[in-house]
Amino acid sequence: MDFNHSEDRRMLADTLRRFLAERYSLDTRHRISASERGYSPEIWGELAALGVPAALLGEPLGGFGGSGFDLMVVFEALGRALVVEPFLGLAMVGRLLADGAGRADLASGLLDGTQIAAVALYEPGARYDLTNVTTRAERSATGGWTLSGGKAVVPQLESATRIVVSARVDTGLALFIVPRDADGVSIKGYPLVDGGRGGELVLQAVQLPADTRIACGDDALGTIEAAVAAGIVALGAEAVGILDVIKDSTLDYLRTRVQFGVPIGKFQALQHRMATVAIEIEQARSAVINAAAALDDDRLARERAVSAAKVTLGRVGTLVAEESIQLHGGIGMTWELPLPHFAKRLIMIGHQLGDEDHHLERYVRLGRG
Amino acid sequence: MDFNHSEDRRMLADTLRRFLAERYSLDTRHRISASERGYSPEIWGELAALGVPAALLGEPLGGFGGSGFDLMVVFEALGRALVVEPFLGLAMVGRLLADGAGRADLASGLLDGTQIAAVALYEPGARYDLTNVTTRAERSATGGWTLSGGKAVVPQLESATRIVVSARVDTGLALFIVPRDADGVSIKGYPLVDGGRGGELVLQAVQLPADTRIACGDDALGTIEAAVAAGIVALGAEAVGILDVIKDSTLDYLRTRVQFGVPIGKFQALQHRMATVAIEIEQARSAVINAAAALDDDRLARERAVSAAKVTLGRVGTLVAEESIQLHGGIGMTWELPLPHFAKRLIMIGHQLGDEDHHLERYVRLGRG
Amino acid sequence: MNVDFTAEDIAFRDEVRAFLRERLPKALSEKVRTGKHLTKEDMVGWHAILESRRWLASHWPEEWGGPGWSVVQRYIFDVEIALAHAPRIVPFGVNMLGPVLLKYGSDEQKKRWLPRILDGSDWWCQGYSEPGAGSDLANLKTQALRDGDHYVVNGQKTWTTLGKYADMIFCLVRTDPSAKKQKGISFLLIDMKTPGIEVRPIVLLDGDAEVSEVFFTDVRVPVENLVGDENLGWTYAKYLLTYERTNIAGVGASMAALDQLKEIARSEQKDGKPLAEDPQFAARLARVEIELENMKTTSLRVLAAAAHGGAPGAESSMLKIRGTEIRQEISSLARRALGPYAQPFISQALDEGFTGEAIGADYAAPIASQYFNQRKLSIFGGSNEIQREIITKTILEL
Amino acid sequence: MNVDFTAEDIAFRDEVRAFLRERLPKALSEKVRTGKHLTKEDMVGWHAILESRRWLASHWPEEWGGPGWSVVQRYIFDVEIALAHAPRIVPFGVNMLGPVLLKYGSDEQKKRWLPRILDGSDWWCQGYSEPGAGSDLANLKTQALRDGDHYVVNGQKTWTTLGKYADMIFCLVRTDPSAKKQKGISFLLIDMKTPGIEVRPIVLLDGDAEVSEVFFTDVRVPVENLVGDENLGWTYAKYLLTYERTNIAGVGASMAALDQLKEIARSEQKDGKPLAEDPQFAARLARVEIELENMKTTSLRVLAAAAHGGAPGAESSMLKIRGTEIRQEISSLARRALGPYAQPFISQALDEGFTGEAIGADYAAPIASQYFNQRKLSIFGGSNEIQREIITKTILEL
Repeated sequence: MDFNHSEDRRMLADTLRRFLAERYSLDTRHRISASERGYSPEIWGELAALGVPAALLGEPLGGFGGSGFDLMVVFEALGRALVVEPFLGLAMVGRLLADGAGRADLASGLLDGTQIAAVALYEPGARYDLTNVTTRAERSATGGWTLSGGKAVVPQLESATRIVVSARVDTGLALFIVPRDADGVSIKGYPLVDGGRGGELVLQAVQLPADTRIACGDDALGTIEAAVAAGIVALGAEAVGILDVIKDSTLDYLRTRVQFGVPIGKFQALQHRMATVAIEIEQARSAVINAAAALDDDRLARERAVSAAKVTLGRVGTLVAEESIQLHGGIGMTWELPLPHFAKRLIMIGHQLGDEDHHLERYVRLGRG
Repeated sequence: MDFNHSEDRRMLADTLRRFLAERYSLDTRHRISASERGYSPEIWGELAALGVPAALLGEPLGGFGGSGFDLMVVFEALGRALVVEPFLGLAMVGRLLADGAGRADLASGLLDGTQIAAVALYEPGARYDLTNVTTRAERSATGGWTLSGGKAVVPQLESATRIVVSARVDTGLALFIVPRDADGVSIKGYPLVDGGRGGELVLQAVQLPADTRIACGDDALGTIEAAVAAGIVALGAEAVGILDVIKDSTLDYLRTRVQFGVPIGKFQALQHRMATVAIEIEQARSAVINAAAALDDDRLARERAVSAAKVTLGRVGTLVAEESIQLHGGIGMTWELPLPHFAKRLIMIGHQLGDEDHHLERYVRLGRG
Repeated sequence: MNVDFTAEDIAFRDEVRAFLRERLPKALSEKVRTGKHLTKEDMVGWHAILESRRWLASHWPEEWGGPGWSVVQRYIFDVEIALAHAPRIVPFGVNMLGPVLLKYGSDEQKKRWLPRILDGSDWWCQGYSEPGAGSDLANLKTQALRDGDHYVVNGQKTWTTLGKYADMIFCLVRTDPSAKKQKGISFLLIDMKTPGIEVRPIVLLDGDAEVSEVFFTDVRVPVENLVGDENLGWTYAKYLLTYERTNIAGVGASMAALDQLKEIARSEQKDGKPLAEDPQFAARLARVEIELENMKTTSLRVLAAAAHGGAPGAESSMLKIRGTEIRQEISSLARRALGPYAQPFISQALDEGFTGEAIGADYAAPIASQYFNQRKLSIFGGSNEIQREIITKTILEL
Repeated sequence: MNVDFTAEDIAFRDEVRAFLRERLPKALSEKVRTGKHLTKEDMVGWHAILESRRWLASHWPEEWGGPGWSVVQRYIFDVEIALAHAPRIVPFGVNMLGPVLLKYGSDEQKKRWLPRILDGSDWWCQGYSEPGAGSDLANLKTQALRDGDHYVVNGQKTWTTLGKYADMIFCLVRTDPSAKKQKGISFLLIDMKTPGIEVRPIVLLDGDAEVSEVFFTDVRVPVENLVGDENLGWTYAKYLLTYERTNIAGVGASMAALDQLKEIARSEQKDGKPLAEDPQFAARLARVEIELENMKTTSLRVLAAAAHGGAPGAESSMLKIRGTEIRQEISSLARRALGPYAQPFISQALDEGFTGEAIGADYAAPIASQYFNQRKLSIFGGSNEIQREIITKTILEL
């Protein structure tokens, strides 16, 4: 047992954190967030050159990482800088393609950043249910597939060049890779409250070649679960990075803001609440470590660990976001301060890949299964 | 709208509080609690002479009270003195007999304290479900009834001379008055963790005359609900009395206990927690007022109000019991101090007539109904 | 004890409802219901409608234009206008300055300013907080030094809600720089058009700018604009705050928000059933509903007890804390209810005349930003921590 | 990073399990499992069994009789003995005094006292708290004045757990009455048979008397029983407390309690189904299980980080707070799970040899009283409020 990251991972994390500290100030982030594309192709390219995609993808796909702890170091750093670049799809697509044995070709361009992947699994009205899929894929006359349907709130959809989509086939679920520029693909993009961008995907009789189907049947659901698990580890690590920044900046504020003649951090009622915040953050970190460690375990252990992590992050994220704003007072509500942007992202992570309630229920169900 | 009790009720409350302050010290209470009968016939008689039973029973039964606010003033005073005398049965039986039109004879002896009523509605394994009744009543050859079955954790069962029992008949539920000394009635009494006494009731082919059945069918369930509602108002008011005592004694302790050179009540972290305690107690008081006010409303309004009160008291009772012990530190754990006895009773009220979870679920169901 | 409304109360409630049915513009209540931004005209117009019935200043005595209502009637009125999705009455003139002038203002001041609040001539804003005086309000630094018939005001106020619309500002200023803290503070009325005043918007975390900073540079204010005695302004300030707190508690607002939350929970689907039937969500919703039911009675108890004295005292701190907790919990549940669709946020969608397509359900657009915006409830009007300090000293006597 | 147990760890765990299967008396584990009161003989006997394998003092270095385990092995051991319902190791000698003597004791003291802890010759108890020195431990008043080769001790200690069984007590005493607070305190070992010592039981809210007051009247203690330097006892006291806190956190105890809670939840019926399937109860149970899963990793992280230094520092305060919260939540859920049957309490039913009939399910008897008894967890070993103070100063640096 060893709670230190390997040296390779520590080096990657250091490099990434240095790069982001230099190049990805909050002002830069706001500018990128407000831009039409919602990400910076320049920064994206540079991060690819630093090897970040390679760290998120496993060897079969040409990367050198992709394990839970690889995701953890990368996304913790991304969280600390509140990065809006389209990494989540990359973290998940690693697992989606990994099971499509021998389909490394589909990963081409992901490593050097020339291709960007989005993952579109949830549908309007389906909430967080991955099996509630009405998008249909029918065999076309040419032996390919015709996809019709729609997907809801797909993160970073507009930036994607390839979209992994779940669809219903006669034998159950299947997964397809849909090129952004295929006929019949339309995207309605919009800003998200946390500064990222998302979109609704509409597929109208989109014609795809046969080999775009990367999984089907029970396999497809298994692959989807594995990808969501990887996504939760990524989001969880991002949340941990954010939690640490929030804690530090709130402590700074408590040390410097003077009211009633003393720094407000001298007020015991606030101290004791910050102690709770600190404890909760350590518990959240442990939850993410558990999930990262379980990412390559058998399904039940993995799914219980990721659901436990999402439950923990949901509860802790809300607590810490709300407490940090409250402890800052009015200034904590202003756009000017970094804090509320971190808080907004933290809350919104709770709405991605299943919320606290969804995963609590799921954790209970898995325990019975 | 008027949030003051009527003058009659205020006078009764004053009389009762003065009597209990003089005659029902905590030492006396401990002595009575440890006695074999679990109540004091002497005190009981004197309280009857003061008119307490009359305040708990309505005019059809020869009393002059029985409304929600009558129960409220009496049980608040009983709570403040942590009284273990068998009043709960009296508060409930008022509603059970009230519907048995013209059966005031069954209430004889209750007013002067010569008869004591217990109410036995819950069964082993049925938890808080009033309809999960396996006790059976069969018509006997003589036109009377034969009762067989058992009832669980009946409060103050040993002191009772008459026991109201729910039983299943061919047409549904029915209610019977069972004399304590009838053949086939056996009682296994025991101490409760809060200092009261309770017992398991076993009925083995108990023969009862026809007129001991006081309600049946839908009426019986309605009567049971009304009686439980009255019981919840009584327990709720008792809890409010206890909450006030706990708050006052905890504040006293905070003002007098010196650590680090100052009264610990000067520590802000404790102050802010006590502010929460104070707010919660006011909310609990409001919940009981709402329930008392709704006691003679239509069923839905009444049941929603009493379930809301029980949910509130469950949550607030646990919080205040735990916080008050914690704020007292070690001394709050000692038998010698009054506080923990109040705290124990408060927690155990949560286990009577349906707990917080039971009533929360019920409140949701009633909202849909 | 009798907690039921009397027949007269019920009749009054029906009267209020009939008035709202007739006079509250549908387009306006629709804007409120759907969480759209209100314009100044929306708010001023609504004040005028209320004043046409003499119902704007529900807390004022009849001789100054109030309706002469009982505590219970005022409560009913507040609840009904909230449930009807009427705009919130802008509190600064009517509910904050009004009571102060009525109690501490000179006859001349009352005659001059009160009618202008009622007829909409003056939009008031509040000049209390400063960058260095938030929770520690008495630490304020804005100075007003006497110069002949004027005070010369220098300094900065902040968190001034809707300051951008204001004609007048009531300010706490330091008139005796040598006196300590609460002493040496005065309560001054300042015309926003006076030279030397600058208003700068503060952008909040949801991108909105409902609050402002107000800067004062050698602003000359006639001495007749001093309310009460010089250096005794702290007393008036505290009196005003009890009104503000009671107002923020917002039982009516919570009732309206709870109605909306229930509608959302019935409409959102989870596993093929309405979210309202999900045991976890239903339990959480029931808990906040129960708390609100309790809160209604607690509010009425506090208001009834204070009916003789006028304004509630420290108990208003209890109402403020629990009232804002309830409102925040409701907005948090609404956010959770939306699931993935809590994320999209097109801020223009909340403006009048937006013609774009809604993302997700039609009620979704403002929910997440309202959740974030309502974090302010536990901060302003004296943070909930400050309310706990008041409870500690005044009610707990620790 | 690698959070899995290694093959060696797994082998070690199996070894511990095999040992427990063989050597832990069934009657004893049954008593623990069913919440019965343990006798002194039960505890002493269990110590002897562990010591027969040299497993009693798992934190001690090998040269003094410890097994030489890694942090992970000690963790595994603690968890396994809890899961097997072995009696808790009485901590005062082995886990509290032991580390202090090992770090600060003289060679002579180590040689004299450590073996007697291991072989059971001395049952130790703790003399820290006083009536006026609870949270404010440094306010202690018990005096030890030098008189030739002896200290003469006068004063009173309280909350001395299992003091009634003790042969020896380690005490914090004031050796320099003129020094302030933490200064002037010394760490003294006192034979309980010395004339002038009186032990009086304190009855707790559940009727039990596991703690005592200890009175000292002119008690003469040889100077060689002073640990470390005179007036520097506070340093040793704090060192001991980090061990005590880590011990109280009790991950293993919570795991065992959670297992029992799940069993109860499967056995209790609600609406014709096991309580474990009730959505509200299942959610609450899942939440505490998740917290415990997180806590396991947090504990291991803290222990691993401290492995070089020996004892964990301020992080042990985090473990103590969250660990006790988890244990209390489990005991609270167990109480709730029983429904009406949480009420009966026949205290004799927890004693050995009770032959009466059980009320309700066979596991019900101790549950409610355990719930009340476990309120102590957040009070003793430094109240959770004191732990927050430590976190504030040491970790948050506020």
